[in-house]
Amino acid sequence: MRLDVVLRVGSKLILPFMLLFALYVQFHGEYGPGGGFQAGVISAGMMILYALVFGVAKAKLIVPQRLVEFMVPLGVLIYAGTGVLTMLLGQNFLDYGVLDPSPMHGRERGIFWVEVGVHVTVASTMLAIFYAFVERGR
Amino acid sequence: MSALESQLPILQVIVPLVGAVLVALMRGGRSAWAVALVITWTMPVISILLMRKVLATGPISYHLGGWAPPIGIEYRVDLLAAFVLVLVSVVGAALMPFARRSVASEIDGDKQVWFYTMYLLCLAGLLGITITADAFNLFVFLEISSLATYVLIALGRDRRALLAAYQYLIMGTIGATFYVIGVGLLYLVTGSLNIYDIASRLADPAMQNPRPVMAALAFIVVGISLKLALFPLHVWLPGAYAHAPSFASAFLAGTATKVAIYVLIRFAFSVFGVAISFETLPLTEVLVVLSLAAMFIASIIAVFETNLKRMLAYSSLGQVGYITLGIALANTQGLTGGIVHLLNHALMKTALFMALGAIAYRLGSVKLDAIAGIGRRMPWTMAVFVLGGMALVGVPGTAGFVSKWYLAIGAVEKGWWPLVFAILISSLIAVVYVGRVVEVAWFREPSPAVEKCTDPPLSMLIPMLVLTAATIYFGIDTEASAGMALKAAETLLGGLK
Amino acid sequence: MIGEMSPGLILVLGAVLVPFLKGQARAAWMLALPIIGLMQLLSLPMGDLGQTTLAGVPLTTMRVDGLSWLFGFVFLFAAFIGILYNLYHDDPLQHAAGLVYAGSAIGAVFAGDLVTFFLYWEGTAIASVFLIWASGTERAYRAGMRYLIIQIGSGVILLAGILIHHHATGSLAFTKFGLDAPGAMLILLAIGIKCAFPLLGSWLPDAYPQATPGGTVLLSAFTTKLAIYALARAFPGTGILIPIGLVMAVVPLIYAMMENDLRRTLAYTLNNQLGFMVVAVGIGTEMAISGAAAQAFVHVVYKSLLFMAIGAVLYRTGTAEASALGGLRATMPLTAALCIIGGLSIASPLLGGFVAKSLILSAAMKDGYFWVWLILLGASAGAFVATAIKIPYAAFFAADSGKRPEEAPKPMLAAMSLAALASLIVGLWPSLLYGALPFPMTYDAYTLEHVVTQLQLMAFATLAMVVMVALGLYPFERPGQLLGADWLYRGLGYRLLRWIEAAANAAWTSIVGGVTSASGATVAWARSLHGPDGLFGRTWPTGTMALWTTVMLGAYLILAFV
Amino acid sequence: MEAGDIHSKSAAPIPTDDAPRRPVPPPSPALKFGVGSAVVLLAFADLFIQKHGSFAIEHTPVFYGSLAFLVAGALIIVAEALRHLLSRPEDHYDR
Repeated sequence: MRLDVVLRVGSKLILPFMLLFALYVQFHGEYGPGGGFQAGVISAGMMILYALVFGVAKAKLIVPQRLVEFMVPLGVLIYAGTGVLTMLLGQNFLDYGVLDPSPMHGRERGIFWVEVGVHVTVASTMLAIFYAFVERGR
Repeated sequence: MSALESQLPILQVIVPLVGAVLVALMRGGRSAWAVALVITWTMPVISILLMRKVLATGPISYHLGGWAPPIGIEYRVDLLAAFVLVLVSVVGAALMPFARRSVASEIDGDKQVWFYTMYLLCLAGLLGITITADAFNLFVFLEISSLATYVLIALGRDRRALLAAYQYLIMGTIGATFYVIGVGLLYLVTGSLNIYDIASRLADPAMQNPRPVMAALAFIVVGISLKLALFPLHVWLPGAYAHAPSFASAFLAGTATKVAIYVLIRFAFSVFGVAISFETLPLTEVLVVLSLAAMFIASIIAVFETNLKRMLAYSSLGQVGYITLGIALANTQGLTGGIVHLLNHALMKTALFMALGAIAYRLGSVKLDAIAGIGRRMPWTMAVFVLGGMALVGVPGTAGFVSKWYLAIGAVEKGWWPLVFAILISSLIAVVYVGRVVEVAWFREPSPAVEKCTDPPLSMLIPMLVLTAATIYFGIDTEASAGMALKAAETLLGGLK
Repeated sequence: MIGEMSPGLILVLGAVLVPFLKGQARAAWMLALPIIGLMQLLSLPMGDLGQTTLAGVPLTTMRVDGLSWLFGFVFLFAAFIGILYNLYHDDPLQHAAGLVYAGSAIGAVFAGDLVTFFLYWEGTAIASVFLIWASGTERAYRAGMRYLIIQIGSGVILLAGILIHHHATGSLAFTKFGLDAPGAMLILLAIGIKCAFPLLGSWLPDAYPQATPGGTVLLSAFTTKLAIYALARAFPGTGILIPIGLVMAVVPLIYAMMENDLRRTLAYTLNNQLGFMVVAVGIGTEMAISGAAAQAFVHVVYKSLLFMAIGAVLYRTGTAEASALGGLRATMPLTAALCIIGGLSIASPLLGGFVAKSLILSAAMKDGYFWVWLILLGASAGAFVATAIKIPYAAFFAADSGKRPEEAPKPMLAAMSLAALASLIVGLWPSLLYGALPFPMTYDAYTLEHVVTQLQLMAFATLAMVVMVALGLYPFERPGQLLGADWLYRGLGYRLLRWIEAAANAAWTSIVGGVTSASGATVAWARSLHGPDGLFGRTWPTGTMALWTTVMLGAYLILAFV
Repeated sequence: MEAGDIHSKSAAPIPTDDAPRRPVPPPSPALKFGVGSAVVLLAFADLFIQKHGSFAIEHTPVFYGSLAFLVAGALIIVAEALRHLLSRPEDHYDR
């Protein structure tokens, strides 16, 4: 694997922009095509590309198996926690209107957190699947 | 408090869902078990509170996210739903003390956390199916519970469990797909996903074109029949139950098929209504034939089965036949029999599977030949088995008798005498397969392996005894079970004729 | 005393404690239960008690009237001596089963509605089978399974009859039905099975001899007499019962004389005595019903006594076969004496049977049933030979077997003495019994005419026996199994009815085979379809399952659109 | 057990007939005397008793005794005869 300089350099250039694009899709979700799911896939794609080019061992230094396993439930917890928060504030489950004095901003805020939860779970799940397949041969 | 009270419907689903997440964050089997125990034990509290509220003030409606139906997702608890919620949550909670040792002995240490996570997810799914009034949301919960179930089955050490889980996955997916196709057709015709909204639109005399509706009904009935393992769509079930870990078998036998039956009742009576379900499509005739086939064929298979878990699984198929028979009769008494048998069968079958789990825990095998003489070494466990078996047979004084009594009355009301005899004769087949086990367990000389067995620890024994006691209790005091089922049946039949 | 609780329920609930007690405490507790039950019975007023409702249907769980009181009383007595007798061995399961069995029978007698009756009826079936299984032998297990299937089958038929009756009339009251009532035929059939009607009763000689010695004592007391009670309650005066009863009174006698196993001999004579009661119920006059009740009362007492005596012999020698017994009087004199009293009780003045059976004969005579009277008279002479002479003769006299067993254990002797005493008391003061009958009467059993004719009957029957023994014609006891109901087919025309027998055998084979996994043709067929490798039993490939799903969907769509 | 094999068994010679018998001792003289005198006494008494029965046959002298003798004798003979037809080995049904 000494002749893959192009690959290494190219991917090193692309990786930050992938993450940036993921964040763009994430925050753009309320207005246009996009949202937590797509963003999660893209950010997971970034990690997978890194692992393919630089090896799983290095990838696991950045995102260890343990962290992946932690993030899967964490995302769900963020999602559900938002719902529970609205309940604690006296409204029905996932009724975001209460999260801000202005109901519209409240909804925006609620959807944002829900999307964050989706992002975390989707990204970590994809990564977990990838790790699982890669580990199989060992 | 009242604010919390109004949130009960969503708590019923969200607590196990969040609980599953919390369990997944745990590091060891023991702490995972402890969290799961706390979570599952709040379930009956919530469901019983819901039940009381329904009894006091009528059906409860909860709007998710504050969006009113038919646009938003509605959770709706009526008497039948509350009945099934109590059933699922009580069985789920009663099993937990049993779980710790049983799971620890059958599942590798690092997988136990995932096992409990999946268990709570499955529980959340089943409760969600029961409580939601949104046909698509129901599909989502169906998938949540099904996916969790596949994992629960496959997590055991038994290699055959993988094949069984895989088969179940294929069949379950076909079933869910059929269901969602049916829901899609309904949406096409009515433009709504809320099942009560669909029902009222279907009841509109202006509904001129019933063809897609009939197709929708056919897809949904077949899809759900797969899930509830109605003959001849049952073949995935025995393998899945037999090779799953004991705890999973006990839980699934008590709840999974029951919730599927609930969905069938819900769609047949609440959504399509008696007129479409039973007159335009002759659901009665079809279900009677299939139920009878299940009652006899599955029961006779149970007679020849030598793996006791498989035997109980086949017996479950036969018992499902009784329930669908009650649905097919579509009169108050018959439907009451079907609904009350949901509860009764869940109690007795869970206890029976737990007894087998205890035997597997001590002996490591549930083969008929292996348990010779075990009645003398594990008297309490086998007493549970015998009493549960008697309830399966429908011996008077046990809950099984009450169900069969109502079914028989329902058949008589229709004037279908041969059905009464069919019910009675198939009960006799149950005598044979239960008697076989009793004979081997009590009247044979124990083998050296059996000699070393003793009754399991109290944490495993007490849940069994509690459920068995409930089986006997509901055989004597029928007010809480049959009385409730009767009211539910009257509502179902009276509401949307 | 304890509200309006059925005395039967006291025994059933009391049985729960039995496995937890040991030794003396257990013995005391078990003996106390029937006594508590008796006190409860004495404290209860006559009438309908324990009213409750099940799913809106009123039930009467406790009905005390003349008929149920008498049966309840004698059942409590039988339970007491049965328990006392059973103390010889230490088997909590069997003790508990015996208590539940007796309690269920007592509860059934006091049931005022069909549902309660049915519950207890099934209770007797299920509890009693443990008394058979308690022997622990393979034969006992198989006989018990057959017994259980037939008994549960009877319950199933009863339930079907009850459902039909309830549906047609809306009533669940357990009163006189008559044959025209809806469902009555099924109810009669169910009772007939338990009552060992001809062709329906082969379970009785099949199962009773397989039980433990004490188990047989309990079995002989309750199931069949409960059936007689039910007949007297539901079908008094039903003419068809008279010929049925006559066949029962005659045919089993021949079997009893042929039979080698003494407990089975007793089972046959039990069947014969049931015939008398069935005839009496069929006649149905006040006197006849009273006669049936009195006969049942006395019969419980002396048949228990005989079963206890033979049970003691079995317990001490390990066999109850006439061909292996004889000459035991040398070392078991008390048992021999008590056995003779039991045998004589069937007819002799001063003992129970004398005062009871004459009621039935008088009832038949009073209504002018000449042939019925004559046949019953002949049958009672035959019963005397088969019971009072054959049983003690074969066990304690006859050809000396050389066996010198110990005298029976003390609890057994005590139980037997109690039964003998009861027979004597009834024989000496018949007014005690007559006063308690459903239709109390003053009947003078001790007329010179009655005493002399009855003694004549006994003496001449004995004479016939002596002559036969002297001539070498008495059937020498030999081991062997007698063919049961299928005998009739042979007797009526072997060749003509050969196929009926084959069919009956095939059916029997399939039932027995299903239970004991013998490989009958039917079972093989079922196994080929349902066994682990059969069409239904094996695991189908996933594709086949999916195909079936499609087939089902297609079927639904066709049904919906066609 | 196959359905038909009962026939083949009944056609075969009945094995129980070959079972050894133990000789039954003849009735003792005391028994003979006791039963004999009781019979004579009761038959004699019969002639002096007022009978109340409603059937004419009852009034025949020594009716009860003769009936009992005939029935008991016939019973024993019939039983012995039928035993040859019906007896099977102990485990007949359990095969």
